[in-house]
Amino acid sequence: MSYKPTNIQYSNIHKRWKRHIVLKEVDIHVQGGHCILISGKNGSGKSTLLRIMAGLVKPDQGTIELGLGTLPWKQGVKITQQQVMYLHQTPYLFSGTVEKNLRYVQAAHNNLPIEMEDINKAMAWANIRHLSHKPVHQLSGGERQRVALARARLRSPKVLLLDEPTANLDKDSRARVMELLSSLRKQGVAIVIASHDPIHFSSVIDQRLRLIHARLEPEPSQPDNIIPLHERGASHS
Amino acid sequence: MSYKPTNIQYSNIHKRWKRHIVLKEVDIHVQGGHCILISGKNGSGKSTLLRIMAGLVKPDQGTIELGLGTLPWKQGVKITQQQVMYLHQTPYLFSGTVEKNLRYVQAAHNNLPIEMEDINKAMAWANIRHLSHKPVHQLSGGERQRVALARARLRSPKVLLLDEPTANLDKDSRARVMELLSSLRKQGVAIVIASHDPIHFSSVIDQRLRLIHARLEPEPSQPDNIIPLHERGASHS
Amino acid sequence: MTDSSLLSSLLDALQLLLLGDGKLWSIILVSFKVSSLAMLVAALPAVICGFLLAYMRFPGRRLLISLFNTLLAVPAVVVGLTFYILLSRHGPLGDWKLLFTQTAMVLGQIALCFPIMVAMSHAAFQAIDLRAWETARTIGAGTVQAFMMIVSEARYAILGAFVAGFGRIIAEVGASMMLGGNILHYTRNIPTAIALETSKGELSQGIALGIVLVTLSFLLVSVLHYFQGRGQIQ
Amino acid sequence: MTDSSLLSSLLDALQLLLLGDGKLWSIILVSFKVSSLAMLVAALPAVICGFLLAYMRFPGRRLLISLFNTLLAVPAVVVGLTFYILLSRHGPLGDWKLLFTQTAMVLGQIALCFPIMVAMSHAAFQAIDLRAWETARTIGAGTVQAFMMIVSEARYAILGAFVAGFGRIIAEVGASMMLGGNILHYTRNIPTAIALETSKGELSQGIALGIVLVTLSFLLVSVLHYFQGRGQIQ
Amino acid sequence: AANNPATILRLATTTSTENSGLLDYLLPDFEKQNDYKVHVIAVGTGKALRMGKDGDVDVLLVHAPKAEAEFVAAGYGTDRTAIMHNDFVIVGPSADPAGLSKASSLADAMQRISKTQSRFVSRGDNSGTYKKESSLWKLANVKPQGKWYIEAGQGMGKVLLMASELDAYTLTDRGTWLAYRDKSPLKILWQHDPLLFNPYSAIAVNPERYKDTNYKGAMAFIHWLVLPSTQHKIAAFRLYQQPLFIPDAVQDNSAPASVVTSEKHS
Ligand SMILES: Nc1ncnc2c1ncn2[C@@H]1O[C@H](COP(=O)(O)OP(=O)(O)OP(=O)(O)O)[C@@H](O)[C@H]1O
Ligand SMILES: Nc1ncnc2c1ncn2[C@@H]1O[C@H](COP(=O)(O)OP(=O)(O)OP(=O)(O)O)[C@@H](O)[C@H]1O
Ligand SMILES: [Mg+2]
Ligand SMILES: [Mg+2]
Repeated sequence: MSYKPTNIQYSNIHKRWKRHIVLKEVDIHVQGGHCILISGKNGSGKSTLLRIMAGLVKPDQGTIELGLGTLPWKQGVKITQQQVMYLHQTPYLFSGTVEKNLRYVQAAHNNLPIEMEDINKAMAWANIRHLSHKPVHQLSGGERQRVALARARLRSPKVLLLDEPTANLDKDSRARVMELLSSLRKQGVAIVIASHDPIHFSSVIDQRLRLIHARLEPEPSQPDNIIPLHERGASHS
Repeated sequence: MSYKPTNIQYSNIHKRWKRHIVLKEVDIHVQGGHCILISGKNGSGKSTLLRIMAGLVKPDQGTIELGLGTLPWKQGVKITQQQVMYLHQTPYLFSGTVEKNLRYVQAAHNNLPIEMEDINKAMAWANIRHLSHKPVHQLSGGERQRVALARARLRSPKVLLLDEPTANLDKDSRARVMELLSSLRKQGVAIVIASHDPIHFSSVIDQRLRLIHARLEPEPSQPDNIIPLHERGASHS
Repeated sequence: MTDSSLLSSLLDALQLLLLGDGKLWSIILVSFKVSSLAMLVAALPAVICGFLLAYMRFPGRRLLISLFNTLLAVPAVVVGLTFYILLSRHGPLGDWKLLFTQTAMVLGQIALCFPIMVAMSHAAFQAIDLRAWETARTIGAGTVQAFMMIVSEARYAILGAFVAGFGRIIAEVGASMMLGGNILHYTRNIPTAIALETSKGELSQGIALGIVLVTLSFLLVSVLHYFQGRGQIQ
Repeated sequence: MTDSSLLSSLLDALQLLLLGDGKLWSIILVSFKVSSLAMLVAALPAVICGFLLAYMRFPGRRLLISLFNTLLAVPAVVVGLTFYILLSRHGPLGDWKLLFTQTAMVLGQIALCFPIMVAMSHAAFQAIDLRAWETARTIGAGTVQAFMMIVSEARYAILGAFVAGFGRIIAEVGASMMLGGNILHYTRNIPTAIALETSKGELSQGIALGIVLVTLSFLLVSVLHYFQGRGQIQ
Repeated sequence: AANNPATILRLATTTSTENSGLLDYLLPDFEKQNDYKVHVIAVGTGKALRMGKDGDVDVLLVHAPKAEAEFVAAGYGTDRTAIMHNDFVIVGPSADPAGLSKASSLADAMQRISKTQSRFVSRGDNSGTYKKESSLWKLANVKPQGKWYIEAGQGMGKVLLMASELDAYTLTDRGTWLAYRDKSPLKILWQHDPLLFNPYSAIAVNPERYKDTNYKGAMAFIHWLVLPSTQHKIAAFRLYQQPLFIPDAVQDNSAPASVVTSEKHS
């Protein structure tokens, strides 16, 4: 659906909560087909950054550059937020059944409700088909997470911001998330992930960044050798 | 504080939600100084089992054996739940500051409020001292988790049930959780952990169980060799 | 009522109910027609106001919230008086000739149920997680759709607000009396009829009408509750 | 009121307020004394009822909830009538000799504010996450402590319930009139005084008293809101 | 009982005596002289009689001769004593569409209203005024019904307000009319008719039915009401510079024998 590849430059983002400076001069370049992983300690500002990019939090300062040149934040975010989807660290599900939650989703490309067929496909993919008529407050932690992921898949936005998407997921589900991410990446979606488990995402990451002292810096080189081992270790179950 | 070592046998637990059988003939033996890890797929019943043990959910069937012989569930759980603490998969914090949340905790050994000094110690331990006057709704995901852990440490119950305690935590905090677990284990606390990341807990686990098809079974042998490697890989950051 | 014991009052009341008569039904009809109209007009704006008070930040927001809460405590008769002065022949809106019509009653009742519904729906929205709104927006809902989704999340408490608003006006006598004039077959509703019977010393008739009102309200509330859901924490 | 224009009514009202007099203050005192007493008695039991309706499972629970919601719609005058028949000399409680006393007014007002507070605090508790209760128990809180913690979580909506309950009784005229008898210096409160002035045609005095009531209520509500918190979703 | 706190005497009366200010004017003397505290409960006549019947009050001051007689005959009250009277008047729009000014009698006046279908606001309750109105319709042989006949079911004051708003006729007691006169475009169209007399009586609640009723106080009150000094005071009471009540229990002729008023029969 996207004719021009997505290309957004967020520049010079500053954010502080009262006296506590969380983000300082943060630049981040989001491209279609490109997957960024942001790591950082608890409270380093990962969620804040993603929420700012999604237009849910207003930064104290910052600009957005699209094809059209640099825009002031307010104006830029109005354009981008239509195509940006943020997945909460603890997902929120609307009261009612799983299916009802998915029926709420509007297709990103035309903002129209999504067909039942696609909903069923997404449920099958997230392995929640058997839960479709279950009220969400009865779901387990991982099941909730999977509903949220199905929602993201259905919406298929141009920019996908994922906040700890694999917490609470079992190995199978994690593998499914990896599949989703690589297929979305191939389709030209720009992806940004915040996670404490960077290791889970090794196969899809194009760029690793780290929030440290309120600044976003490139991750020091990653010892690649351990990944296959861990993956092997994890796959036994 | 505990003169006799904790020793509780939960037997023959059955639980179903409507037609869906979640737990069948589950036995679990909880001992002071012993740490059990329960793994299993999403929706396999880990949280349900811990919540049953904590007295938050009523099983359809089940008995509790203490020093006194076998008790019917209702009676047994009344005795045990005083000393059992369950940490929710997504922790609930009471509105107000971090400190207020910790001041709510009653010491397990005498059910009296805890001294400010201990609260400060616990905050220092969980590295949330700087957040003590922050309203909890402003905390990051990992910060919330750490408050919940500080609460568990303060309460220091005889049985501690942890549901995904390391999700959302950064490496430092995970290490601190391991410290806590091993020190509690040494003090004779019985610990049960439900987690999708068994690997994080390798150093403290005495017994590995797995929920599969509603039954609790011993975990097939764990390939030990990968653990030190992963730990090494993780420690670089 | 031949003697004043409670039992005989109640028996009389029941008898009146069972026999019924055209007058009674006209009174019931006026009551429910006027109050339903007022609810129809006031409900949506009230919910929207409650929503804005919960989700928007603007100077004077807290003051407005206090104000709406205060307006709960305005006696119906004062609302009646105020509209009376407005609508009276010499009043600023005297030309509309609305006094002693059902329209005037509807106006008064709107003024009565609006604040309680704003205050209660504000409290309802206030209890909803901010992530609900964020999630709604993030999955592509427009402002209106997202609003509807939040309303649906808060539906239990919002229906409670409607019940309270309806309860306030279906039972109020001060404004209806002042603005409607308690004219038989036209502006006499159940509460003003009760007031009349009481002033006549016909306590049993008053109680009978009260029972009619409560019974019909109960049916209405039960229907609402059917939509409201289980009312138990989850 | 020498002529009926709105402006002159309001000026008259203001003048009366500023001059004030002993009678006015006695009326205000009766109002707030009686309603505060009723609130003091009813508030805690109502919150406990709301809590039990939200947290306990027992047969008839949903029916009870509907019932309390219905009782919101019982006209004050019907409550007045019912208590009148009970307390009247002929009635079952006639020996207590409570009719036309402040105690009778308090009883009537308790009956009026109790259901709305139950219904609203039930809705308040219903919106609180079940994990709140579980967490409270798990960190060692006893039943009472845990209850207090949940109340504190729901305090915004519960204070809203108190405001609504208070609003209902401070402004009601039907029950106070029936049960108190509108005796000057003893059972005449603001609403019955307004009714009296209105029946005398002293509309400006009625409005003046209305303004007094609303002003005092506003002060009270503002104080409550200070404790209630920001009233914005988080 | 001079040192004890004053005993409470419960007086149920019609709104007209309370609203006109007569009781505020009279009662302090009684309370001073007799060491009673009077609790005035002002309601409609129907309700006042009901309270007497139930024994919830000690003494009544009401104006509904027929109902009073029944009340006493049924044994609910004793010592019914005529105290005073005032009178009713018919008010209506100054244009007088029904032509009451041309009426030959009260019955004719009532017939004119119904014939011309001129709006008439009725109390429509059990008040003394309503009972009087009903008897007038009966007198005129008219069954009032139709769009022009508005049954308000409210107190006198509200009915006057309604009649003013709607340019309608209505029957009112003079006291309430005086209070509303200034804000009403209506004027008196029929008055000083003996048929429109409105007698007030005091009745003690029967102590044989209710032992603990304050019969002593009730009798003290009734006796005090008929004292020449009290009757003089009643005659001297003015509302808007007009006398309102004519004492009925005075035997001497030092009190004004009839109402002196500037308003002439129209
Ligand atoms: N609304 C707010 N008001 C005040 N402070 C806030 C607010 N939201 C977040 N913070 C603070 O900002 C800091 C960054 O929070 P953020 O949620 O972005 O961290 P994070 O990197 O996502 O952490 P985690 O790994 O624990 O999820 C934290 O210290 C947090 O307490
Ligand atoms: N209250 C409930 N009513 C009905 N079904 C429920 C309820 N609570 C849980 N379940 C179902 O029971 C199953 C087990 O849930 P549980 O939360 O115990 O899983 P879990 O092993 O903790 O999963 P996860 O790893 O995702 O946290 C799930 O399929 C869930 O949907
Ligand atoms: Mg975060
Ligand atoms: Mg779980």
